[in-house]
Amino acid sequence: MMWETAILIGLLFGAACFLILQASFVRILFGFILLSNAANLFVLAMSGRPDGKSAPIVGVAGAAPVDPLPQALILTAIVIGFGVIAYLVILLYRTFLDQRTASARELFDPARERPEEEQA
Amino acid sequence: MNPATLMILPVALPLVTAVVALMGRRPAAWRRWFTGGSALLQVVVAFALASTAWHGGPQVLAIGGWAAPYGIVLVGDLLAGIMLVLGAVTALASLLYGFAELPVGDEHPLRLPLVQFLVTGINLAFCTADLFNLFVAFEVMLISSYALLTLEADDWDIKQAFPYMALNLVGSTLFLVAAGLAYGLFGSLNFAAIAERSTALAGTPQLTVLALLLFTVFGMKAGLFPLFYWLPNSYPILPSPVAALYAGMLTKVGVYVLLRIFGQVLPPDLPLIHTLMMWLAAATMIFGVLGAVSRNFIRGILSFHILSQIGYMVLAIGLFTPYAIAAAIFYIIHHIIVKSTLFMVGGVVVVLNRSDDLTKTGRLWAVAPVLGVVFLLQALSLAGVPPLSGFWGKYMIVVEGLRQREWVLVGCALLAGVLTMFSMLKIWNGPFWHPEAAGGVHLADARWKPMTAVAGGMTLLSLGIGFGAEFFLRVAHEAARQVLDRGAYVTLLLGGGN
Amino acid sequence: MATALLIILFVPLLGAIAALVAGRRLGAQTAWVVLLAPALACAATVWLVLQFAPGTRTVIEWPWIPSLGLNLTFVVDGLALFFGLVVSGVGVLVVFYSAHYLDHHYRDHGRFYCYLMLFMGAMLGTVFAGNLLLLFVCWELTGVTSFLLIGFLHDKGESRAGARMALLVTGGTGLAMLAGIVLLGQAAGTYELAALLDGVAKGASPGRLNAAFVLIALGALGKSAQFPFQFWLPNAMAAPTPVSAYLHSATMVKLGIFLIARIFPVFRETELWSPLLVTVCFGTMGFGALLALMSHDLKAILAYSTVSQLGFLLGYYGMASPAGAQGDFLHIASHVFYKGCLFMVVGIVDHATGTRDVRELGGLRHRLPLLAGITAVAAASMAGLPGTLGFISKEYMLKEKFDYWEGAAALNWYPMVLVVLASVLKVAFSVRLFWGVFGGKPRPELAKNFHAPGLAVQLPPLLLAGACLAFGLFPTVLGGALDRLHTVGLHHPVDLEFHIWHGVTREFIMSMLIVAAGAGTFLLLQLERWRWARVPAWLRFDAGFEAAVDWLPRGAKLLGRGLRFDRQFDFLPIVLGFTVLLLGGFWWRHRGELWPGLPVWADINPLRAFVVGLIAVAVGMVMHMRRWTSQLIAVSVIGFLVTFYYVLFRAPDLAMTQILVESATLLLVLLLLARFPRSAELSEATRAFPVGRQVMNAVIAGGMGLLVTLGALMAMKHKHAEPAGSYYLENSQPLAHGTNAVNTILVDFRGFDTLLEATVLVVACLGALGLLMRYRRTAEEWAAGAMGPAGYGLGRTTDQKKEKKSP
Amino acid sequence: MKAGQSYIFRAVGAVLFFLINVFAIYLLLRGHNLPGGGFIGGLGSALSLIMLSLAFGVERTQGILRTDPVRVAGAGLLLALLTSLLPLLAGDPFLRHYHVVLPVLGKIEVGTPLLFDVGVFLVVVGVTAKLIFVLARPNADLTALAPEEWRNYAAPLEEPIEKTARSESPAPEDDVP
Repeated sequence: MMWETAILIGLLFGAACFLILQASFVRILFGFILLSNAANLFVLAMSGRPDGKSAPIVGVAGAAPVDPLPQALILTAIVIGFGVIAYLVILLYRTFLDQRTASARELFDPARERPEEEQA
Repeated sequence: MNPATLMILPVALPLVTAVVALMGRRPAAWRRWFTGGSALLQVVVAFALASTAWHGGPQVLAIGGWAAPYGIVLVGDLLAGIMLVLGAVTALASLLYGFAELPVGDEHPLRLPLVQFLVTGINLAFCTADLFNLFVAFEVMLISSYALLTLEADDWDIKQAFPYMALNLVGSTLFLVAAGLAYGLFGSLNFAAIAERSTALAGTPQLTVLALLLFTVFGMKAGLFPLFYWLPNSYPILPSPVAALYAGMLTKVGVYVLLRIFGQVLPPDLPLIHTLMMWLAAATMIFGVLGAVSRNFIRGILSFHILSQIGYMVLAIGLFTPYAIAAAIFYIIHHIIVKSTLFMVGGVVVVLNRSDDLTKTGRLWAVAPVLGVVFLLQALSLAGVPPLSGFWGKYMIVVEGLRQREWVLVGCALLAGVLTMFSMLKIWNGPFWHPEAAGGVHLADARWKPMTAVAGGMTLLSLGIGFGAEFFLRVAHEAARQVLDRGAYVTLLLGGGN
Repeated sequence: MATALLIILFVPLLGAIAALVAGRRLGAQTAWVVLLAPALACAATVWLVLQFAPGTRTVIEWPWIPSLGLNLTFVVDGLALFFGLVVSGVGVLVVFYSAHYLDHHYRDHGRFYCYLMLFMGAMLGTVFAGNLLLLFVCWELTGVTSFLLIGFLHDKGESRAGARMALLVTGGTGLAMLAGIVLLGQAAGTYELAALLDGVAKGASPGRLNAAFVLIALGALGKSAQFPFQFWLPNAMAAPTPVSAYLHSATMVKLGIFLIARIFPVFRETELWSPLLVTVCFGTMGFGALLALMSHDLKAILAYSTVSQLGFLLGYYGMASPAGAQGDFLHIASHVFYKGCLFMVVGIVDHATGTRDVRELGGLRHRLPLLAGITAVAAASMAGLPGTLGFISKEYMLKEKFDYWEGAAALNWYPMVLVVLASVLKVAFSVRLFWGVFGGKPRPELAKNFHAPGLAVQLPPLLLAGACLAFGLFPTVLGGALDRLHTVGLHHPVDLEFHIWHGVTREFIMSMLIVAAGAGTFLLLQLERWRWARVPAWLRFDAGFEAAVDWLPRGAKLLGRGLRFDRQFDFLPIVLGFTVLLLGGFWWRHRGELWPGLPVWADINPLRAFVVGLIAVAVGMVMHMRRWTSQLIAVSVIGFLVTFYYVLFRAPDLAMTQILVESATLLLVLLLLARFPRSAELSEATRAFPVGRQVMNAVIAGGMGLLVTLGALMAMKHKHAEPAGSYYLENSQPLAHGTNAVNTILVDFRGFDTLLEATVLVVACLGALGLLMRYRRTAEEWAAGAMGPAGYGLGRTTDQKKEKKSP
Repeated sequence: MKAGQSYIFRAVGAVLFFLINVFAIYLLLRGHNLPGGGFIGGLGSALSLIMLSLAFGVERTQGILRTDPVRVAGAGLLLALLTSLLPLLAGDPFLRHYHVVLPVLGKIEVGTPLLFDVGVFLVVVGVTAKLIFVLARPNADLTALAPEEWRNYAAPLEEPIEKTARSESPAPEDDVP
C-alpha cells in the first residue's frame, strides 16, 4: 500500500472540494483544476507500486515495465479535463460579463432576480 | 456487411454528420437536409440493430478487432437496441421540430453539429461494454449538453449553466474515481470481465463501496433525489427543440446505465443498493412532483416531472425481478416519447401565446384543438390514465410492488400519480381552458402548425405504445431477460473458456 | 351476440367521430346525426336482452395484452344488460333533449357530442367489461370524458374548478381501486370476472381480500360521491344540464353501484363488506338528504339528493344477505326515472327563466303547465307517494329494512333510522322543489326574461315521468322485466313480485308517517321562509378541498424552499454531503473489514513522500493566499509537482502531457483573470460565506478527502492479481507495432477512447465559442416577462428581420 | 495580448516558432515508440502559436494563420474519423489499423495509427489555439470573436458579450406588449 499516494489523493480531493464549495468563482475554478488532478492520481495509483519498475516502453531490456493502462486512461482524462476546464474558464468569463459578479453567492442571491420580476 | 460491423453506425453516423455540418459552417438548407437525412438513416440503423438483437440475440463489435476484455467492445443487445431506436426517433423528431420552429436564416450555426455530438455520446453510452469508454461517452454527452445549454442563452439564463456544469463535473470526477477503483478491484474495465470477476467478490464490502460510488454517479445522471438539483432550473433555459431531446434522453441515459450496471455487470445480490434505490426513487417521485406543483410555467413543471417519472423507473429497477426490470424498460420506452412530446407542446404554447407562464396563457383549446388533444393525451399518459402508454408501466410497478409487499412504496407511486394529474390539470386549466391570454393568441404565426404536426406524430407513436402494449411488453421482457442473463453475457464477450 | 356487443361498443365511437365531422357544418343540429348512435346501441342492447336466456352469463373474449392478464373480455349477463339499458336508453333521451337544449347560444356542438359519445362508449365498456383490468381501463376513461363534459363551459371558472375536482377525486380514488384490483388479481390469480364470480378468490388470505375490498370500495365510493367524497358532485353541476342529467343522475355516479354489484359475489363474505358499506353509505344517505334540504339551487338540491340516494343504493348491497340482493334494480330504475326527469326539468326551468334559485322562482304552473305536471309526478316519485314507482320502491325498501332490523347484529337499527330520516327530508325537499318552482304566487320579475320552452324539449322528461307513473301503477310489468335480468350470484333465485297494494302493513304505516312528517317539515320551513343563505361551508367539504388544492402549490413551494430547489449555491454541498454521508456511513458500518491498518514505514517511498509534502505546502498556499494571481501560481506549482509525481510513477507520456496542459491552463486562467477588475478580487472577502457555512464546507471537504484516501487504500489492498495491463505490454510490439505501450493503447487498443476525447475537445471549443455571443431578446420576448423564454424564437421571423436591417 | 514591442522579440519569436513546431512534429512522429504522440505534439504546437501571438499580437497571428483554427480541429477530427472508418470498406471492424514496412532508412514501420495521431494532433492544435485566441482578444480590447466570425459561431440575433448586457437597461418601449 502506498500510503503517501493515498494521502496525497485525499489531500488534493479534500482541498479541491473545499475550494469548489467557496463563493468565489475563481476559487471554484481552482478547485475543479485540482479535482481533476486528484482523480487522475487516483487512477494512477491503481497501476501498482512503481518502485523498481521501468516506464512502459517495451523492447528495452531492463526492469519490468509498469502497468500502462492507467496511464493511457489518465492521458485521456487529462485531455478531457483540459477541454472541460477551458470551457469552464470561458463560461466564467461570460458569466462575469453578463452578471457583473465573480461570486456565486452574489450571482445566486435570491434578492437579485431578473429586473422584470421585480416589477411584476 | 455483417450486423456486428453495423454496430458502429449509431456512433459513427452522428459523429460524421456533426463534423460535416461543422465544416459546413453556416446554416443552410443543404445542412438541414443532410442532418435530417442522417437522422432518418440513424432511425433505420437503430431499428435494424434492435431487430437483429430481437431475432438473433445480442451482437458484439470489437473495435479495432481487439476482443474483450482488452479492447473496447460494443454490445448491441435488445435493451441497447431499444434505447438506440428511442434516441434516434427522439432526435429525428426534435430535429424536425427545430426546423419547423426556426427558419434557416435564424438558426444558430452550431446547434446542429452540437446536437449530433450529443447524440453520438448518448448512443455510445447505450452500446459500450467498457466502463472507461462509458466515462468517455458521458463526457462527450455532457460537454455537448453544456455547450447546447449555453449556446443560445441570454444574459440571465447563463446563470443556470454554472450549477448544471458544477454538479456534473463533480459527477464526472466521481465516475473517473469509480472507474479507477473498478480497475483496481477487477483488473479490467470490460463489463463482462467485471461481471465475471465480481462474482467472486459478491458480498464483500469493497464491492459495495464501488457499487455505492457508481450508484451516486449514475443516480446523479439519472436525476435521483437528492442528486437531481442540476436539472430543474437548467432545462427551462433550453430552446424547445433541444429541451425535447434533453428531456427525452439525457436522464434516461442515467437510468439505462443503472439498469445495465446493477442488472448485468455487478452481481445481483446487492440488497443495500436495491433498498437505497427504491427509497430514493420514492423520494424522487414525491419531491419531483411537488416541485412540479410548485412551478407556475410549463417548462418548469415539465422539468420537475422528468425527475418524478425517473422515480418510477428506478423504483422498478430497485424491485429487481425480471418482471420489474421489464416494467422499467417499458416505462423508459413510454416516458421518452411522452416527455419529449410534452416539451414540444410547451414550445408550441410559447409560439402561440408568446409565453408559457400559466397566468398569461389561455384560449388554446378553443382555437387549436389539435394541440390540446396532443397535450391531453400525453399528459394523461404521463399521469398514468389507461389505456395510454403510461398506465402499463405504472401498473406493472404497482403489481410488483404489491407482490413484494412494499406498501409504502406503492402508496408513494399512486400518490405521485394523483399529484401528476394535478399538475397536468394545472397546465390544462392555464393555456388550454383559460378564457383570456395576456399575450394574445398568435395564430397567424404559421410555425405552430408544423410544430404541432411533429408533436402529433410523436403522440401517435405513444398511442401505438399504449394500445399495442402487448408487443412492447414482449420486447421489454426479452430485453430484461437478456440483461439479467449474466452468464450468457460473459460467454458472449469473453468466450466460454475464459 | 358478439355482433350486437360490437355494435354496442363501437357505435358510440363512430358517433363521436361523426359528431366532430358534422359539428363544423351543422352546429346545433349535430345532435340529429349523433342520435343514431345511442339509438343503435340501445336497440342492440334490447335485442341482447331479448336474446339472452335469463340467469345465464355469456363471455366473449378477444386477446389484447395477455402478458398483463388483460384481455378484451366482455360479459353479457343480467347486471351488464340492465346497466347497458340504462346507459343507452337514457343516452337516447339525453341526446334528444340536448338537441333542443343546446341551441345556438352554445358553441362547439361537435365537441360536445363527441365527448358525450366517448363518455357513453366508456360507460358501456365498463358495464360490459368481463375483466377487472379492462373494467378499470374503461372506468378511468369515463372519468376523463366526464372531465371534458363537466368543463365544457370552460370559460367559467367554476366549470374548470368543478371539472378538476371531479377528475382528481374520481381519478385518485380510481388509483386506490387499481391497487385493490391488483391485490385481488394476485390473490385469485386472474382478473377475469367469470372466474372471479365463480369464486376462485375464495381461498385467498382474508387479510389480502379485505385490503383489496377496501381499496376497490374506495374507488366505488369516490365515483358514486359517497362520504367523504360527496363534495365533487354538486360542483360538477357546472356542466350543461344534459350532462348533469346523464352523468350525475343516471349513469356515471351509478358506476360505483354497478361495481359493488359486480364484485358482490366476490367480496360479500369478507367481514368488512357489511360494516363498511352500511355505515358509510347510509350515513351519506342521511347527510346528503340534509344538505339537499338546506340547498336553494335546484341543481344542488338534486345533486345532494342524488348523493343521498346513491348512499342508499350502495348501502343496500351492504345489507344484502350473502344469498343475494333483490330489489336493487327496482330502486336503481326508479331513481333513474325520476332523477333524470327532474334534472331535465331543472334545465328547462333554468333556460326559461334564467335562474335556478328556488327562492327566486315560483308560480310557474300557469306558464308551464305541462312541465308542472311532469314535475309533480317525478317529485311524487322521489317523495314516494302512492301511485308512482317511487312508492313501490320505498315500500319494498322499508320492508327490507324491517327484515334487516330483525336480524341479530348490533347495528341493524342503523339503516332503518337513517332511511326514515332521509325519507322524511326527501319528502320535504321534493315538495319544496315542486312548490318552490310551480306553486305560490307568480313572480313578475320572472316574466321579463321568460321565454317558453318548446314541446319537444319537454318530451324526454315527459317520457321519464310517464315511466314513473306507469310502472307505479302497473308494477308487475316492471317486475317481470327486471326478473328477466336477474343475475347469478347477485340476486336471490326467487321471482320478484311488486304490487301496488300490500294491505296495511307496517311498511305502509311507516310510509304514511314519513309522508306526514315530511310534509310537516316542509310546512315548518316554509313558514320559516328558508332563511339561511347557503349550506354552511363546513358541511360542504368542497371549500376545504379547494383550499387544499390552492394550498398545495404553496406548500410545495415551501417544501421546495426547504429542499433548496432554487438556491443554487446550496446544490454542491447537498450533493457532496449526500455522497459523504452515504459512503462514509457505509464505511463506518463496515469499519472492521475496511480498516486499512496503520502505515508501515517501509512501505513509504521517501522521495514520493517528499513530493507529497511539497504539494501539501502548495495546497496550503492556495488555501491561504488572497490574491488570485498568487493562488494561480500555487495551483500551477501543484500541477508541476504532480508532473513530477508522474515521473516518479514511471509515466513519461503523462508527465509531458501534464506539463503542457498545465501551461495551457495557466495561460487560459491568466487571460481570464486579466479580464476581472481589481474590485472583484478585493470584494471577494466580503462575499465569502459566513463561518458556520465554512465549517460545514470544511467538514464535507474533509470527509470527501478522507473517504477518497480510504478508498485508494482499499483498492490498493484488494488490487486484482491479474490486471489487464500486462496484455498490452506483451502485445504492444507484436500486434500494434509500437514499443510505447501507452501510445499503442491510445491509438490502437483503445483508440476509440482517443477519438472521442478528441471529439470532447472539439465540442468544448465549440461550446466556448457559443458562449462568446449573447442571445439578445427581442422586444416581444421582453414583453413576455420574467419567465419569457429566450431562445424560443419568439417573433424572430416577424419584426426582427426589419429591426436588424435598419441600423 | 498586445503585440510585442521589441523587434528582437519578434525575430526570435519567428525562429522559436519554427523550432518548436519541428520539435512538436518530431514528438508526434516518434510517439508510437517513445514518449510523445498526437496530444503532446499538438499541445506543443499550440504553445508555439501562442508564442507567435505574443510576438505579433493576436490579430496579426490570426491573419498569418489565415485559416480558422476550428477548421483545423474539424479537419483533424474528420481525418481521425475517416481513418477509423476506412476498414469498414474492407469489411473490417471500425478502427482496425494497418501497418506497412517501408524499406527506407532502415526499416520504418508506417501505419494508419500515424494518420490517426495526426488527426488528434490537428484537433489539439486547433482547439487550444482557438481557445487562447478568443481569450486573448478581449485583452487587446477586441471582441472575443472577430466580426467576420460572428455569423459562423452565432445566430443572427446574438451580440458580442463584450457589449453591455441589455437587461440592465431595458428600453422603455420594450415593455409595451
